[in-house]
Amino acid sequence: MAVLLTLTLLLPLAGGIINACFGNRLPRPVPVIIACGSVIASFLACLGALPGAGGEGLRVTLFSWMSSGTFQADIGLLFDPLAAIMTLMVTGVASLIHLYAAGYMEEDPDQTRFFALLNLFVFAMLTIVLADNLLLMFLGWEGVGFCSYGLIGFWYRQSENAEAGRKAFIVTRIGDLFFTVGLLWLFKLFGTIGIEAINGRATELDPLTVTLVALLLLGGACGKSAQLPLMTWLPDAMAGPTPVSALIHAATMVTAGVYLLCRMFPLVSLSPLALGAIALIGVLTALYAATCALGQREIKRVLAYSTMSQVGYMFLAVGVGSVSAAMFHLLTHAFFKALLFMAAGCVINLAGHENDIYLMGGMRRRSQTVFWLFLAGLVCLAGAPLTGGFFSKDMILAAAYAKGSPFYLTIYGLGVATAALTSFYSFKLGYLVFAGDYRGEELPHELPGLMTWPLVPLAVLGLFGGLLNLPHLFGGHSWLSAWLVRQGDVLDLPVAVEYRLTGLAIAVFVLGWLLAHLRYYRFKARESGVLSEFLLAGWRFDGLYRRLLIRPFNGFGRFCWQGLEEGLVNGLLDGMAATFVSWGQSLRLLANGRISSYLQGFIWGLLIIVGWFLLRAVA
Amino acid sequence: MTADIGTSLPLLSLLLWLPVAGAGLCFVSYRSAQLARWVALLTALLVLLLSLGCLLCPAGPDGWMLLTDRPWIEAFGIRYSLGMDGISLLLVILTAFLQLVAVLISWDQEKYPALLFGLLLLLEAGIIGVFLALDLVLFYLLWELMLIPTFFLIGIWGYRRRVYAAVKFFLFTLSGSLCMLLAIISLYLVHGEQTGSYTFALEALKQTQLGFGQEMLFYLCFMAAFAVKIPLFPFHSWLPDAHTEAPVAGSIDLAGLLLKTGVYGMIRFAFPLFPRAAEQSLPVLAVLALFGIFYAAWIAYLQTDIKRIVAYSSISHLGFVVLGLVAWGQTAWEGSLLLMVNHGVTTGALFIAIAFIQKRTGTRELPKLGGLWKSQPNLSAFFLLFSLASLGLPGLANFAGEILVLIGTFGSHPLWAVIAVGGVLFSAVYTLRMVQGTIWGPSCEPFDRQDLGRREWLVLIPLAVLVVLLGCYPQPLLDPLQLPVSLLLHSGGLP
Amino acid sequence: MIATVVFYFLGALAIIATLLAILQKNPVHAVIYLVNSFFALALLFYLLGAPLVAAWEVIIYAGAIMVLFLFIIMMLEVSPTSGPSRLAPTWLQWLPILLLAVALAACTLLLTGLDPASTGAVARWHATPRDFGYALFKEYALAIEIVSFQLLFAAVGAFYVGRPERKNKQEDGQ
Amino acid sequence: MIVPIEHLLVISTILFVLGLACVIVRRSLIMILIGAEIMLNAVGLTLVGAAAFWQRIDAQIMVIFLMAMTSAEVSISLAMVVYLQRRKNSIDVRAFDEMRG
Amino acid sequence: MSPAALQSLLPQLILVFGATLILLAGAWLPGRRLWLYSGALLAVLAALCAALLTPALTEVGGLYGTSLYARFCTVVWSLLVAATLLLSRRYADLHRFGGGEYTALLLFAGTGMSLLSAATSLIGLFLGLEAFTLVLYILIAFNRNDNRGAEAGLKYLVFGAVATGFLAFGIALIYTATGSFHIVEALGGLQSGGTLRPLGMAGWAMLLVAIGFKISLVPFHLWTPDVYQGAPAPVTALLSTAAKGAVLAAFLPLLNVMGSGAAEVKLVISLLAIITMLVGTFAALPQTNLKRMLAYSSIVHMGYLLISLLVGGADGGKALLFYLIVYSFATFGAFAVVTSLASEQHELQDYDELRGLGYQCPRRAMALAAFLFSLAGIPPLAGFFAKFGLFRAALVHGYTGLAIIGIFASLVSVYYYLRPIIVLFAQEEQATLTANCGARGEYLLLAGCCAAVLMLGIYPEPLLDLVAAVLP
Repeated sequence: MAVLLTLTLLLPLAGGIINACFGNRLPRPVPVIIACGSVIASFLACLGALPGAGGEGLRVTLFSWMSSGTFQADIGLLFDPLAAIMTLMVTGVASLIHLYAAGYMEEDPDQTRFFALLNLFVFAMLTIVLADNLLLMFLGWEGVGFCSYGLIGFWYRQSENAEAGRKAFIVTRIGDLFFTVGLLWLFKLFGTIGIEAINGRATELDPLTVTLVALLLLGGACGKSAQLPLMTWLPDAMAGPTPVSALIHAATMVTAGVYLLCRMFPLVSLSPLALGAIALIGVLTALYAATCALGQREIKRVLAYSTMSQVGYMFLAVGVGSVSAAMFHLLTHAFFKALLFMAAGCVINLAGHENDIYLMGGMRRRSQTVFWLFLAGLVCLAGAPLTGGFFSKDMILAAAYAKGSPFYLTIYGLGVATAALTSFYSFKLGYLVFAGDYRGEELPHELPGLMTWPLVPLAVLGLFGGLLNLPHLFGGHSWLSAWLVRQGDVLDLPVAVEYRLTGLAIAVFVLGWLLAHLRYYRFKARESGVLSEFLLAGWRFDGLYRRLLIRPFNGFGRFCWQGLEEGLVNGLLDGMAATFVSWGQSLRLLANGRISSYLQGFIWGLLIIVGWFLLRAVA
Repeated sequence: MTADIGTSLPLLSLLLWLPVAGAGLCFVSYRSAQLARWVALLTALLVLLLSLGCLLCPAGPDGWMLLTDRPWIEAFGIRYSLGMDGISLLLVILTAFLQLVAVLISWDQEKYPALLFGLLLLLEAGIIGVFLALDLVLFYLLWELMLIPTFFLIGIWGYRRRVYAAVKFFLFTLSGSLCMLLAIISLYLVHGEQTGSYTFALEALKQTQLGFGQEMLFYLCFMAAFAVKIPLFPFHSWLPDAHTEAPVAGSIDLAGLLLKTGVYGMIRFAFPLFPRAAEQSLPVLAVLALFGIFYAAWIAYLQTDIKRIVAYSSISHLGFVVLGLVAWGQTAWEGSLLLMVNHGVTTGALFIAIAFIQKRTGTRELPKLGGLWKSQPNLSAFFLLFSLASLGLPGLANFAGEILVLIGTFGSHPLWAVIAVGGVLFSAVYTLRMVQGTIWGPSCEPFDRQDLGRREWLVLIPLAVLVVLLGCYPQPLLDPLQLPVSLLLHSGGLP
Repeated sequence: MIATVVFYFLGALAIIATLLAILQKNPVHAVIYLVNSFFALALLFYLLGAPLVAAWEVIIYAGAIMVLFLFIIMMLEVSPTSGPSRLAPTWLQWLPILLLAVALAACTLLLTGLDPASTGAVARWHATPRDFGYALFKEYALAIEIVSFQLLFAAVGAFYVGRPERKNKQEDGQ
Repeated sequence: MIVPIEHLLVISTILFVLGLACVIVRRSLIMILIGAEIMLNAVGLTLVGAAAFWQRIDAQIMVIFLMAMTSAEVSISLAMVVYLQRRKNSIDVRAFDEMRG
Repeated sequence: MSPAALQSLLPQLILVFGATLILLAGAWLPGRRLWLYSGALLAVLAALCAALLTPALTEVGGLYGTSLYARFCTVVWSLLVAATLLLSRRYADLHRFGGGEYTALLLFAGTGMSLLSAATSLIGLFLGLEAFTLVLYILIAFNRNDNRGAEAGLKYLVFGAVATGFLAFGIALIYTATGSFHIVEALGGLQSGGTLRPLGMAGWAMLLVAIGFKISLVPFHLWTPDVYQGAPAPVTALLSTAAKGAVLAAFLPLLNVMGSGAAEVKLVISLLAIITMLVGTFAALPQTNLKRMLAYSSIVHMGYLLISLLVGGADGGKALLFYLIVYSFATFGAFAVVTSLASEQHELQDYDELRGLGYQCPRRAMALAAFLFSLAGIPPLAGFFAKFGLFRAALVHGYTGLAIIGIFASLVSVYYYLRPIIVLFAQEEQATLTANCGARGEYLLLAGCCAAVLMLGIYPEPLLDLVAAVLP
């Protein structure tokens, strides 16, 4: 069991390293086979290890990473239900995406780099998931950051792509600062960085400390999961290849923040204030992203904002105390959003590498398969009744409602509004892409088989993902909550209330759909206007940050460099040197070559000496 | 002190004198580049093997693995006194390794190769000696011995403004160390007056009773030398010029080794000799270190010469090292020392990669570089790896040291640690800018389209392996540090 | 008493003659004045009980050295019209140096005047040639030797420097 | 008793300083050398006075050495003058300021 | 003169009679090398005599001592003269020096120096000093094809004559005060009531001017660069080492025999030391001529040496002698390099002419660099321990301020020592270099100086012990 678990982690690493070091020397399909094979093998190993995850879970310590003084960090794995379900999802989705990528990247000359990074990403993500201490988790945390950086900028020859990668890395790293400080603080408080130990002893802390630590962790999570106010990197990250968007920026990495909060939930839950903050950030991000998604023109950016929005829901779930709801939504979202991205990749391919939804239309006629797959994803996203997305989102909203306080009711209200918006932009996307006639000029590209059939399992999972945690109302047994030992998350609301809530959810879905249908079924024209520009630019946060942060940063840097460094420090030194030399130059004038003036030096010297002696003698 | 364990094989003296002998051979064989090359390589290799051999020596209860103590200049009370504990050991191994790399990297040097190799070996002797010396004058002598070779390395084989840089380096470091010399002699006099025995031995001088003002004065004089070498803000202004203008071997030595001697001097000499003054100075040091971290990072962010970026990054990283020392705790000190070693490897590797880039493209200016991955994927990959290590990516070299420093610092001074964490972000900012402009983006046309040659692989692979290994499994380096660090921490009388 | 008067007279004479000497434009005139001064000095020496030194002063200084000077002046044909007048300093150039010299002399004299010994009198005293010769050749025999070698090598040097340039450097042997 | 030693010192100091002034101000090499002679003569006077003051012969002996030394010096000096005159065709010291700085 | 006195003066006698013989023989046999070599041999012989022979008398003729200290000085100056003779071989060939005269004059200069540092009487001091000064007038102007040599000779002559006047006047004043020429009595009698007598002050003032000229202290230093620049390089080598060293060595006992009155003089000397160190250092900064730079450097070094004079006693003496010897090795070596680079037309002095020489003549350039680094006091070269010993002595005896100024000066001085090194190595090669390939004797000397500078930098103990043993 332990070996299988270790293999789960190390297989992608091995694949990545082999591809990174030797990929270029191997014949063409071999790197791809290694990459896909290692991830699939990892998935299988995970399946094999799954029985060990129940109950107390499985622990493996590979070796001591570093120990110094009282500080001790091991390379140790913790395979408990939460980790297990996440591992399964990560390896599973990653396997499918790898296969898809094999088709997608078939002609790219640089595919070994791509697959090496992708494998490394899976390894890093699994490290986050399986780490038994915060430092190891941080290793994975930064590792996914780097892989994301490398993959966003994969097509490095356009500077914008590489810029986007850099932006992603740096913005998430701002969040990581909070994580780091949290880690340092936790070590100081507990003398250990073991996740279980910290969670177990969290109650020893006073409320203020807990709140602060939890907020620090929230900061870390915000960065990685693109939540307000660190969300600006995600839309730009769409510059990367589509499988990357599917895997990293939809299914796995962006949910790492949620996973972190779930991981540390025993600690975080001790602070109502922190929970409230999490919920608030979640819902605000959800709403913000949904509005932005309305205004986007590129298909992947729409999906990116929708991802942000959905991750906001997951935060909301954590904030209202329902880990299983968060994980539930995380899973279903992973399935349908991966599906959506990959289907979007197909669409883009079909449209001849055109990204703009206003230049698409009529795609249904180009490929029925893609249409149905995409539609499956869309209805999940929009929260169509009985789809996976419906159940998970509903569970979150219900949990928020159940909290009952005005604050949470407001949040609930915002959540519902977001749901309506979601439904609206989902169908807007669907209509613009698939309905009507083709508006672009590019010729369609061939779709390799590898790019369609891995989508099928995802579509199935997305549509029927609700079964994972089917509520009692629909005859389910809330299996996921039980597995996570979070029975408390299963709400015990009056049936009437539940019906009301479900009804409302269905109503907003239908409302959104209807509006979208009315407006976009027949394409009119590209929207323009202040509002849509505003939304397109993501509420102009980029500009704001540039003005508030980047410009002062540059300005201060320039001051340090040219003002302090060159001007003050070097200027002072060079000035001193110049002064010395100029003294020397003036002393040179004394040595003018004339004997008589040299002799005058004698006399002056003598006069001074005699005068001095005279003074001494008189005194 | 324990008895002279190293009598059977005078390992320490060999470590010190072998490079000197090699240097002499190189100078003598100045007509034959080939001979000088091989002499240098063999000497460097032998020194590395010897230093690794020291690993086998067990450490005594007082932390010393090897000691040598002989009278040298009795007229002044100077002894030839060398000692190796875990700290010295690590740094000596690092020196031997980097110097071997420096020799390899200079293999093709066509301009006066014999002189270059001789100077490299001489420099190695100086640096190793600094890490071993236990007599203050011997220490000072070796400390200054580093000057001349470095001066020539920069001045002869450097780039355009090499003369300016070399002179600036020389004057800066010399002015610091002359202050130290003054303090050394004064301390010796005070000790001699108190005890009647005039000696420069470190252990004896630690017992000197000093008035606080006096102690502070001496301490400041010592710190003048060390602060310049480290370099702490505002004594750093020699470093960017020296690093930028130096040839690659010189840059490796400067960044990888010379800067470390300053920190080593602090922990081996300045702190134990003047514990009370050191204690008083900690906040100031912390402020300087923290300021330096950000200041240098900020400047690095705006540079266009990639070598200059790395140079400023060194200042920033050394700020972390000093911060760890200031935190005054086991973990923090071990972290600092580890970071020193790791930074040596990483930065050395970066400089090498940059040299290779410059060899191919003929420029180090960001605006002229770009898209290197297209024609030089292997080189770019190495460059990327070293850059990532430099920005503190977990699992690579620098992170291990940085996190220990931060953990140690947070334990005693949370605020400092929190501020320092910001430095990690800054390092990402400027490093990624450098990577961005060099290997990504539209490609420039390199003059030499050849990717790595065999010798270049030979140099880069061990560095890359080390960078990963030190990040993933730094424990072998931490173990030997434990005892000496705790001894140093607790001997000073500080909490 | 007479001796005292003579002393002051001779002292004044020496000073005046010297002053005139250094102010002369024509070096020949200067040498003549200087010879005057040396004669006054020689008499002073005699007065102070050093007849032998007085004699040598006349013979060596006034006689040999000054004649040598004259000889060189003649040889180099430093004519009073071209050379010396061009070479003679103006009053303006004299002034600062004279001030300096006066200050220097004043300081030195003030200083020496503070010494308790300076009020001590120079008594009438006479060193016989016998005493002199005894001291010179007995006590200071070694010094005499040194001086003689010095004169030898000075002569060699003077010869080396002063000899005219040879056109044909045959001595460049080996 | 003739005079206090002080007065003798006055005369010799004045002579000495006159010689010095001559050396500094004059530009003719010959006059400079003459100035040096004046200085040495002043010393001679001091020494003879001191000999009389202490009633010892040593100082007088010293004067002899001084004279010998002077004559040696003068011989070399004048040879140099001739040599320089021949090289530069001038005995103006201002002509000899080729090296400076 | 008694046989005992002759025996006691044997080294000086060898030198002076050797000089005379060579002078006479040189007139008959105009062989240049022969006389240079035999002169060198004689000088070595004299040194050997001084080193090995225990003299029969403690004082000869009431003028010169025969203490270990005096003999040690004799050894050093004689060896330096021998080295100068060896060094001059090729140079003398190039410039057609009269071999006999040159050798004889140098040997006589050696005699003068050894007498000077052995003087126990002011007369002896005067005679010794004048003996070699007179000879140096000629030697400086010895190159008869060189206007600069003539100018240098003239300058040294005029200043020398004036300085002689000051020296004699000083001696006369001191004699007036104490009635004795013997150093111990004359200088010992200068104090009354714990302070220096005014007449003593006046005498010392004159002495200081004279000595200040000889060892070129500021403000009596202005002749130095001109003379160094104009003199033939081998002569400059002697001028900057032995000529100065002999004066300093004679100066040391003068201060030591003074009792409490020394304090007044020391105050003035410390003032001179300060301005010498500072002015010399700053004036050297903009120099672009190697010999002029070395001249200023020697001025600065004399400033340092004044500190050791101030310290006085055994400590100061040790520091002084050790420093002096180390300085002599380095300076002599530097001028030896200049000599070996000289061609028939001119010496390579300007930095511009030296550009890139490090690659044409690597050995000599490296040697020059070593000498300059040693002068700068950079370890592991001998100059470091010299300065170390000196500043240590200064600090031990409470001259902290002077030590700090000295350290500051040596810091700044690094800049001007580095300049020629940069020119030699770090700048682009010049297309047309006129450097000579040098002669074997020159290389031998350079190797010797280099070895000394290196060895003394690593293991100065033997010399330190020797110096300590030599001092009374």
